[in-house]
Amino acid sequence: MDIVKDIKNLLAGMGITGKHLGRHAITIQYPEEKWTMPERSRGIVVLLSDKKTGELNCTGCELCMRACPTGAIMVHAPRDEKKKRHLKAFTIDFSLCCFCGLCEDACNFCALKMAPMYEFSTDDKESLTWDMKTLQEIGRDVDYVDTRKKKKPVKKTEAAKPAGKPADKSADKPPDKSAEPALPEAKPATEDEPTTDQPSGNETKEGEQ
Amino acid sequence: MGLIKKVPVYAERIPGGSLVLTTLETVLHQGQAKSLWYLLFGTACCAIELMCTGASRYDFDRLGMIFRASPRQADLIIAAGTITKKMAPRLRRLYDQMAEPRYVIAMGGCTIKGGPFYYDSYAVEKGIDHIVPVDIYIPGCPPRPESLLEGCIHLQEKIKKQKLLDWQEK
Amino acid sequence: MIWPVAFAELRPIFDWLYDMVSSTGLPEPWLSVVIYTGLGAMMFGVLAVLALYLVWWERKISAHIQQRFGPMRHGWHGWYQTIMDAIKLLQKEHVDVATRDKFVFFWAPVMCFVAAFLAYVTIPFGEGLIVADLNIGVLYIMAVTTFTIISLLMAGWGSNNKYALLGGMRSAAQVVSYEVPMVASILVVVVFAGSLSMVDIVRAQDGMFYNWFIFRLPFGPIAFLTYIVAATAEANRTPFDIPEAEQELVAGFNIEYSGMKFAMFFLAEFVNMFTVSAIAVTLFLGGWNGVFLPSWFWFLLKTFAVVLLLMLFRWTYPRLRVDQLMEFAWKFLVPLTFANLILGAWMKYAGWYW
Amino acid sequence: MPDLRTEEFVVNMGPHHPSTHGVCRLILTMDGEKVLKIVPVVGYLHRSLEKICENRTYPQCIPILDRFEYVTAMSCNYVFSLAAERLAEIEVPERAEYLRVIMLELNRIASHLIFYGVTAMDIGALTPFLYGLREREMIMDLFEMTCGQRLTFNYIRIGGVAKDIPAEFIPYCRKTVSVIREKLNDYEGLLNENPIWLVRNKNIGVLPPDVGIAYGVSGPSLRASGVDYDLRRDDPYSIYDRFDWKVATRSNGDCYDRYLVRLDEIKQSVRIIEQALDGLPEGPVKAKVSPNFKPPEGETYARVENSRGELGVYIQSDGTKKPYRVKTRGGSFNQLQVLPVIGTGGLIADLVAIFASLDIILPEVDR
Amino acid sequence: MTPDELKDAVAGKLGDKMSLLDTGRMVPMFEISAANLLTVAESLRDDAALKFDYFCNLGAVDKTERFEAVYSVASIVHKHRLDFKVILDHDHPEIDSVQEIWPAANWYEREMWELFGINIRNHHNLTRFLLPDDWDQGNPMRRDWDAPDFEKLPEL
Repeated sequence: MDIVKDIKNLLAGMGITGKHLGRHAITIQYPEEKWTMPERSRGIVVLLSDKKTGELNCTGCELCMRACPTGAIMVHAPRDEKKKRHLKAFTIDFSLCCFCGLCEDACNFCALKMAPMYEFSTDDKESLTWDMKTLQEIGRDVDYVDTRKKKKPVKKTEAAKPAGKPADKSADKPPDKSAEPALPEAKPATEDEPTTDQPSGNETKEGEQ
Repeated sequence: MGLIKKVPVYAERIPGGSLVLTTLETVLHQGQAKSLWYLLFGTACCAIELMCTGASRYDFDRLGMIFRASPRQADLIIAAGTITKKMAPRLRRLYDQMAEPRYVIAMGGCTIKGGPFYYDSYAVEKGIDHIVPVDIYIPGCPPRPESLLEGCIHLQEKIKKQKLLDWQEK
Repeated sequence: MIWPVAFAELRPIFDWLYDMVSSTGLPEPWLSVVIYTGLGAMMFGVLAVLALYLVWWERKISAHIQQRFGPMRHGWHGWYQTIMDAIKLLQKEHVDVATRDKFVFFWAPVMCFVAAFLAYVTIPFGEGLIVADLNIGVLYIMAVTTFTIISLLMAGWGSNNKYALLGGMRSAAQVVSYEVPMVASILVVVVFAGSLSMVDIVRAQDGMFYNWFIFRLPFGPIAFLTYIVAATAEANRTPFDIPEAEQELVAGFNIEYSGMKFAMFFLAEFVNMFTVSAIAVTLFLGGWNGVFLPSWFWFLLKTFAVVLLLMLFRWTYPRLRVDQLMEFAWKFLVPLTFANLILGAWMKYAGWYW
Repeated sequence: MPDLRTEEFVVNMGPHHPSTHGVCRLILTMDGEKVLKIVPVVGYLHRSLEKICENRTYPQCIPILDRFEYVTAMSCNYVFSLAAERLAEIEVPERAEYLRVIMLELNRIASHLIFYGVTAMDIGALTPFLYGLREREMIMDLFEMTCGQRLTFNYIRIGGVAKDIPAEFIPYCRKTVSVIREKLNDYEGLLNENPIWLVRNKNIGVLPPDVGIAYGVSGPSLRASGVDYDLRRDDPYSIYDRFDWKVATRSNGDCYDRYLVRLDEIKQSVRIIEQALDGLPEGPVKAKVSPNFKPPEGETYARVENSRGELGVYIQSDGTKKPYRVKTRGGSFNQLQVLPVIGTGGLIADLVAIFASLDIILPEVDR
Repeated sequence: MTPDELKDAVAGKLGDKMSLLDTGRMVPMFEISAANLLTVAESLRDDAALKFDYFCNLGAVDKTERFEAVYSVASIVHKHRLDFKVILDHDHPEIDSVQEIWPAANWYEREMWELFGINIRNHHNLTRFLLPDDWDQGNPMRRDWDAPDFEKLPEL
């Protein structure tokens, strides 16, 4: 009986949609609750400052500018008589940037980082070119690990790190649940709906063992 | 539209008219801002993020935004993706087909200035502001869904701040 | 002044209103005109608000099927979202296409809107809550709902757009085809009730729920199912929404309409959905019959249940192709409903029914 | 009535149309609802990626080529890296190969989920679209925690991958694949046996195997016609030979089979990912590659199987740090070519179904 | 067939018309003259042992003094692949269409015609393909092409 089978299948489809009708939504209600971006998220490029002195880490080596595939980064760092570079200007045009992260990889001096920020819509096209000062201001509270070899003893960077905020990129350490940015905790997860669950700290530890 | 453009002119003449005008202004602009129906206009990568924003996790419908396939019924073009020189006249045409009041969001680097295709490309339009007036620029390549939502909320705030008298100049 | 309506439950309010109006000292014919106009306006207002809330409801239901929230930010769970939509649509520019047919283009949405509301004259919302208990109620409804096709066809033709034309033609073909099984399945009910009047049909289902026509085995359920299928097609909803099939015809017949004219089509679609559900309730599900609660509450409850069913259809099923749609109507539904009708009539004659 | 003829008319479907998946324009000559002739007009998304790559260094080409096929950008990353590695004869570390396979297969699932949703939407069902994207979000989470972006990854680099996976990747990945495996029941329950879905897809747009081969159709679209050809097995790359999986094929070559093949592929990908997660070795994730990567002179054409078929990159190197010529080839390019052959004669609704089932996306065509 | 076997098989069968190049990696790369293209292509497709029935890719390369058209073909049955290239004159580039042999080549040839200005003989549909309809700035994929709004990435 074809028709009986057809009706059965039609009802089965309705059953699936009807079943979902009773479930809790998985929506994150954006302005009120926000998705915690993973630490590696490539939001915008910021300039990092030294944690002690507050000065920019950038030495003006122009490596990021050479690495940029879109020509978004402009570094102006003329050399003086002693062949030493002085950083005069550093601008990033976010309308050209393709958020590939090559500049971050190219930088040897911990001078720039892609920070997990995304809310920067504007109604003025020109204001998307950010100069050194803006980039530095935004980069001030961005956490990072100092991997520069020379000058800085390792102890200092350890101490400079705020407690409970492992800004560890190596990912070998078990993630601290309180400050693990990769764990999206925006939604209260319900038990019956697996999609809504995000990995919790316990599971992470289980998986590692 | 024609009538509404004249309302402020007449309202100013009657006593207490400005009060009526402000109330009217608020109501009308609230209506515009809270029901932005967007045109399904996705060309490239950003279109996938536009789809994701409409999907369950981010849900455009929360902001009162639903998609319309016909430009006549849409209030907003989200130009999602690269606009090439071949596509540019079509974008203009779609914009012209839309009914006033209409808004444009430039989503992603490609629409703002050409993005990754600014240099060395012979086919990409370097910014859609040469073609249509843009209200909000959202950088990103592609922007995250939250960026897009933030841009839309930004646009809503912008609409609410409009004045009825501005319409006459448009 | 002769009341055309037996508004039993609202009688005190109407009496008070009547006193108010008559105290102004209007002469009799004008008094009637004012009262009728007022009634019409009231009906219109109620239905417009109802349609707006159906839109909101559909958005919420679809959202929850898809595990999202739907309108959330404007009021509690977005309760005034559709009102904002209406305000926006009111101020949208009316784009008049240069190549349109002026007359047809202008009147199509108006006609669609009016046709959608006309059916409510004979729908009993509750015990005595009916505008006019016509003795040809069913016939009237069948005649009036068919106006919608003409308006869609007008919209398709008047827009002078190929997609719109295809949409208009599709809708004409579709509605004409599905009218036949729809009428045939309704006729079963008419045969059993022995009357065309909507009130009489509801009265014939008095008592407990097993008296409803849907439970007249075996033809009751079949008639109900065929009616629901045909009604979904009549209301242009998925899986039969080919006139505005978004993926094929962009927006179908309403592609060139903007602003309030589009809103008229949009609201008419939802009013139509409510109409077909209300008819289904009246004919098959016992109308206002129910226990304990007021009659209009039962009626609305049942109607919203049917509306929910239609919404579930829409958000579950894919769309049929236009020729498959016709085949389904003519090769399957029409023979089935006619066989059902003959069976029903014969059983009624023989008295062999439960 | 042989004399009764209606006038033919021309409809422009696109470049902006809900069901052309982007910006394809089809000029349709129609007789009523029937499509008599299809002329695809492409180029609305021609962004001259190849020209841009000529003036970029090899590492810089990868983010540019991310935009070539953004739905499965991982395989774009991969195919370019593969070609460059073959040019310079670089050995990739073991762990990197495993990570690449995991990422490629996750991306294949993500792409097929988009296919599932978009096809259903083109046929008229909206809910499957959202269900498909819902599970895709979990995969996007995985990508974001690993490489930082949701769509344009720049993760697979020449000589390995950019970064090692974070610690929470493996448990979340296991959960994702198990959720997808479970949700496949929902997907199948919604559409597979649905009579409306069957009449809309069965025996529609039948692609005979010889036509498919002649027109260069590849991937799931070709396998649905019964041609057992999968580059993962037949032109081996990476480490697919270490896993136990099957090439999904069907025999009818209609829209329905093309749909089923893709659902089968999701199941196979889930199997591959689970095995790869089990066997993931420790070690470095990137071979030593100089920042000024300069392959020796030479040329190669590398091709991989992505979710739409054969994704190929031809690189000609002249020994400098910039490729002399990059030519890309996407599966959709050939699938759009075959659309007029199998789409003519059907109704416009069939055309939409065929277009969707071939899984054409336009950046692959226009580049 | 492994690449080495394939090399020998092709050289044995079509050695007089094809010459092996050493630039190809992983798969053998042959060079043929423009005059031999059609006969070689036909025998590549029809030979039972080779059976290159599947057309993968066709790309042109502008070497400033000459053009190269690089064909990649594969066999579904034997699961092997082969690349060959045709050298063309830079001033009057012209090549035979292979779309009778491999229909898939149709659009690749159109693209080559449009972007490089290589004329395709016996191609039935040489019309605007990827570029805008009103394009009048020549063949943009040539190395020496330039236009007023064409900006190169600043060289550092």
